[in-house]
Amino acid sequence: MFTTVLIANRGEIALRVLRTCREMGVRTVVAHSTVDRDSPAVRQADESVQIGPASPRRSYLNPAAIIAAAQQTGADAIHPGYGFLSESPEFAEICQAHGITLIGPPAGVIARLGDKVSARAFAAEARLPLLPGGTGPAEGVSDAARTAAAVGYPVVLKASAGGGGRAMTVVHDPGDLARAYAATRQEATALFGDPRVYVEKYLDAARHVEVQILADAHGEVLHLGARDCSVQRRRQKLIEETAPPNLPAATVEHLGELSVRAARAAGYVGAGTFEYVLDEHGACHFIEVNCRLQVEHPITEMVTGIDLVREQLLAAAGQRLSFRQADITPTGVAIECRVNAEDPARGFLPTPGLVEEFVPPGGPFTRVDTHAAAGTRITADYDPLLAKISVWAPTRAQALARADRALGELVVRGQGVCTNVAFLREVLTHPLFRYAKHTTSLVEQMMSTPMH
Amino acid sequence: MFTTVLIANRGEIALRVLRTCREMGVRTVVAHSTVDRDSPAVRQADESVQIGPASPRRSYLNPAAIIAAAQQTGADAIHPGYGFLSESPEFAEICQAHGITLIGPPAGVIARLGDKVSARAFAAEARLPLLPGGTGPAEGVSDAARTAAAVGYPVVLKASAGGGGRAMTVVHDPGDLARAYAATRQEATALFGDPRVYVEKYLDAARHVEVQILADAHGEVLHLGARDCSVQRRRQKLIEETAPPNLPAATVEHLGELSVRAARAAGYVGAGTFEYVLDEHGACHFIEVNCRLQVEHPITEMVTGIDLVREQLLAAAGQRLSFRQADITPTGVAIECRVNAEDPARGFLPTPGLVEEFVPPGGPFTRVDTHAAAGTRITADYDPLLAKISVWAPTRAQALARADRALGELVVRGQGVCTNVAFLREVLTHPLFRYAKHTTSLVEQMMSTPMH
Amino acid sequence: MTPETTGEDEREQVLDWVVRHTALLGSAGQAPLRRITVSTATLAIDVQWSPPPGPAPGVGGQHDTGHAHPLEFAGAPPDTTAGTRSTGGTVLVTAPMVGTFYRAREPGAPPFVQVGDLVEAGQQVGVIEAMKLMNAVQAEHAGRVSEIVAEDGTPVQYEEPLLALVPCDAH
Amino acid sequence: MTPETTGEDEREQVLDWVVRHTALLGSAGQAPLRRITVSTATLAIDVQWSPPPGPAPGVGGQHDTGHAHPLEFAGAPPDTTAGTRSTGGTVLVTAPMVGTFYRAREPGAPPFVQVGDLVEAGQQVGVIEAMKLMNAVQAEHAGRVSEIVAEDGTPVQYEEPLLALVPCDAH
Repeated sequence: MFTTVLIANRGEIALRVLRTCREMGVRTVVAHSTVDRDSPAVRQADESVQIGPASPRRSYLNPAAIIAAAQQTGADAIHPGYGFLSESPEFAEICQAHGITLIGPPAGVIARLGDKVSARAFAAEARLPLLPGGTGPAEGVSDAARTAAAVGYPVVLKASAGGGGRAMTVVHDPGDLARAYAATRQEATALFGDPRVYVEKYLDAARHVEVQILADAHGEVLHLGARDCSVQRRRQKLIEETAPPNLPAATVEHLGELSVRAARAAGYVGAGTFEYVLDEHGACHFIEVNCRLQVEHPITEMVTGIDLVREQLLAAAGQRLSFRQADITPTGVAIECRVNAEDPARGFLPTPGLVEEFVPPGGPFTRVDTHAAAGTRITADYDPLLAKISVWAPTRAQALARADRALGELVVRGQGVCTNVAFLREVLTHPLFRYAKHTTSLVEQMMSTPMH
Repeated sequence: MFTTVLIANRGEIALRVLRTCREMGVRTVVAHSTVDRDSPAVRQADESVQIGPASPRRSYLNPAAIIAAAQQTGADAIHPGYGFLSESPEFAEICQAHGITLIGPPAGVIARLGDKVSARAFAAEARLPLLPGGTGPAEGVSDAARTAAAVGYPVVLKASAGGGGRAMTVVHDPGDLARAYAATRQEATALFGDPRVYVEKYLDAARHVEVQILADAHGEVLHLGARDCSVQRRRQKLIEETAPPNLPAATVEHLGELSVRAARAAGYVGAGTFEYVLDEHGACHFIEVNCRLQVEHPITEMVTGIDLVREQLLAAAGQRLSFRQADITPTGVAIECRVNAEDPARGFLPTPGLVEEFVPPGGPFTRVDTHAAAGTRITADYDPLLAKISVWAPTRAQALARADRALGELVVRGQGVCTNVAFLREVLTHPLFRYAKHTTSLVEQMMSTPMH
Repeated sequence: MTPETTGEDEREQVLDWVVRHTALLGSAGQAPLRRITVSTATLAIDVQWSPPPGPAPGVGGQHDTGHAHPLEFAGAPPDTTAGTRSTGGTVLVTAPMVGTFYRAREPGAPPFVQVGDLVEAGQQVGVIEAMKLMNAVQAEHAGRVSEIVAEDGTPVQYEEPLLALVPCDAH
Repeated sequence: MTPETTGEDEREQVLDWVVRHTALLGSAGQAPLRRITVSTATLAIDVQWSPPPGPAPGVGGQHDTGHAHPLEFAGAPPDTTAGTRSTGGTVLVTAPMVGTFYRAREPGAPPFVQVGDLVEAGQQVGVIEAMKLMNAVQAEHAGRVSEIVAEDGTPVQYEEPLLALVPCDAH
């Protein structure tokens, strides 16, 4: 096992990783920007290194700064959390070149699965069900138009190097394709320095279901069931749930097996997520692989009892998985609600400010992952995630009631700070959600009703 | 199911009960004293009634005030929490006379099992293993001396009406018996208005193990495994753990069966706890029944997935248990640490004061039950329990590490407020505790070593 | 299925009731209606009126529905020991216990005191019933009754104001 | 499936009800209706009227970018852009990045600057190595070196003080 792990992230996920490291007796170093110097992860770390200014490009996205910090503190491994450098094959290679273990899959696997076009090619090879679309990046607007016409509108244009729902444009009308193509290329260049864009069939009313997999460096791969992440705003998840409601266990099992087989074929190591969309007929289509810990991993932990960060560390250290597929029997229902500092009434605009009062929920089967406390300043430099409130219950009805109860307990007050708690509670009571008939368009449907 | 439940308690347990009521869609009324008027339970309740001044005798221990509050607010049931009126057969009868359901076993059962002498008689009838001792209250000091000589020293003198470790005196030397007898009678009269005292063999190095049972009103009784509560200071529990470490599963199963059989014989309804001591040879001896929810119930919830307050409400409403003994398979290890506002260095003296900063732990498999937050005033009127920090893990070693990690995260700061957190962490790392060789004398052993 | 049917019937009844009575509720509060919440299985209704214009209720962190606090009287420090609080020139006689407040010994009997009456320290000014027991409410100080605050036959909480006196020495 | 059907029927009933009664509810409150929320399985209805006009809670709020305050030195305004901070009469040259600080171009070579040296704005005063890359540290202001704060060959964090200058204009 590692002696010292450097955590190259911030917010709740830095704290999350730190917690497990501490429990495993592993020394922690937290690399942080100037604005995060008083964060709980920094305060609790065995050591901390200030690696740059608030701007992520000069701190959390700066490989040189992170490697220097790791070397200064004798860290033998780096945990990248999610976002930032967590899915950068270049960073994975740099770590390797410096003799530091990056906790995640090998650089080659990230390179292959992280790029959306090569992931599509890989998925085709691994016989994962794919959405109709181009076999590679569009070779120009007329190639894109040909593909779009072939698969049928609506289509989505996606940056090949993209992720996190950015540089993605849905096109319903052939007349809009040319403009959308140009805009997406421009955005892709600006965001990822890579103009490649590809065309894929777009599903209007889809469910987003993902499979959590776990693999060791000895070829053993297994899955921990699936999560439904259909409640999204601006293509970012708001509420996640496991097991996916109203989805036959056989479908979950089928997706699990597909994902495990593909992960084994890819030489995957560590924790990863295979994402799928399900159309209204229940047909599954692979969309992408996330080569990292997922924001919503706590709900999988709650139904399986498995600490995913612990398994990440063990796998990265070369240890064999200590359980088999047959040992994993997810129990009950877990739901995570992401509490953001944002204003749903103004298009979910982030609301930075100073948190003056913060009282998290507690009690039975309630888990809180947060870096917030009285005195926390929410800055515009980073994403507005304030807290993840996760609950477990034996049944979905009880889990929904529990999530609503927990959200009702949460107190976040401070000048300028606004949260989406009331909106989350609206989702929980929405009939489509209650009856598990919702798709990724739920939030839009809710926002477009004049009642709100 | 009930429409409205009145919660006749305070602190974390009022909040605990409120949480489940809310999740079940049951309206809540919190009865509170003047000093508790700004407590979280009062703030979160659907309604609240101020029933008296800080002094428990005029508020939480005052049946007339609680009944009046229930009638004013249309409550059809009262949850007494633990302590206060939770084990008063008189209060149970008063509730019944007023057509209000007291959430707990019937008055007759509380009367029979709550009195320690009649509980001993009942246990003998139910063939529970008993510690050697008198068959009834001592009829005078010479009767007490005869019993003591017969069972052999050390012995313990206990108030027949006692509980919570109060009015109990251990006597090691026959020469001390007369004085101890008089003192215990006096204390018993002062505390419980009942001078009866009985004599029982005392085990110096014992483990305290208790069985959680659950019974419906239709004769179905089952157990949810056992908890080890050997870490005590001044006969009050500090750390509880399930499953009991180093205890053969067969012993737990045996104690479970004994308890279920006895509870069925007694006509028990609701949640209850059968307490036992285990001597150094592993022999089990019944000591008492707690006819209420236990402070340490969260750890049983964590290993079984069963919400005990929910089951209490369902049982009190006459519903049948929805699972059988075979459905209950406790998984993993859960540990609860009681964080008190007290100073271990000064004999665990309570330290009232104002909490100015309060940051609870969070993250994986960590549960917090607390009424504390920034601004909470800890008064000398009530017990000094600030928070219960409970953790779960697949193995005991991981659970110990997790408990230590969670305690390390907790921040409680405020003028005058001192906590036992450092002491709890010392217990967690103590070799006797780590190797599960500890008995109820662990804290005394620790306090007598000069290291502290 | 029977429970289903019962549930539907009940829900319809509840809805009917709300509609029929909303107008009534609207005129019941002095402030305009702000919100009605109905939730069933088996029934909880929450009706809220707008807060009166003006400074919000003091004592930070008041809950939406948190009506249960005794009315705050400006400048009156909470006094947890006595059944009396003073506010400006008057002294409040407050409930010594939770229960139902009666102004007279029994229905039909004359009230213990009326506005304008002079009472002596220790004089009974009302009665509070809890668990069928009648508990005398006594004035702690002598004074002239200036207002009856709590209505006859209403539930009161501990320390809720019952009536106001102008102390004798203030004359 | 039967439960499905029941559910749909119920939803339709509830929707019907809302449509039929909204007008009635609308005229019940004095203030305009603001919101009706219905959620079922099995039924929760929430009707809200607008709050009475009055000063709304301040929404605008200030947008605080609050980034990157360097260590506060008495009286020094935070300067987030430069690797320079002033304290009293001296100015600190701080690390522009995390890495290893070297006072000379290579082992054995003379240091870029010594205490007492006069440096010009933009002059290299040291080097920071990160990932085998040597990054020049330059003085932002002209001045005389009054102290070498960071030792040669030691790891430094971002914005850690490296050396102190007395600015030229302070002479």
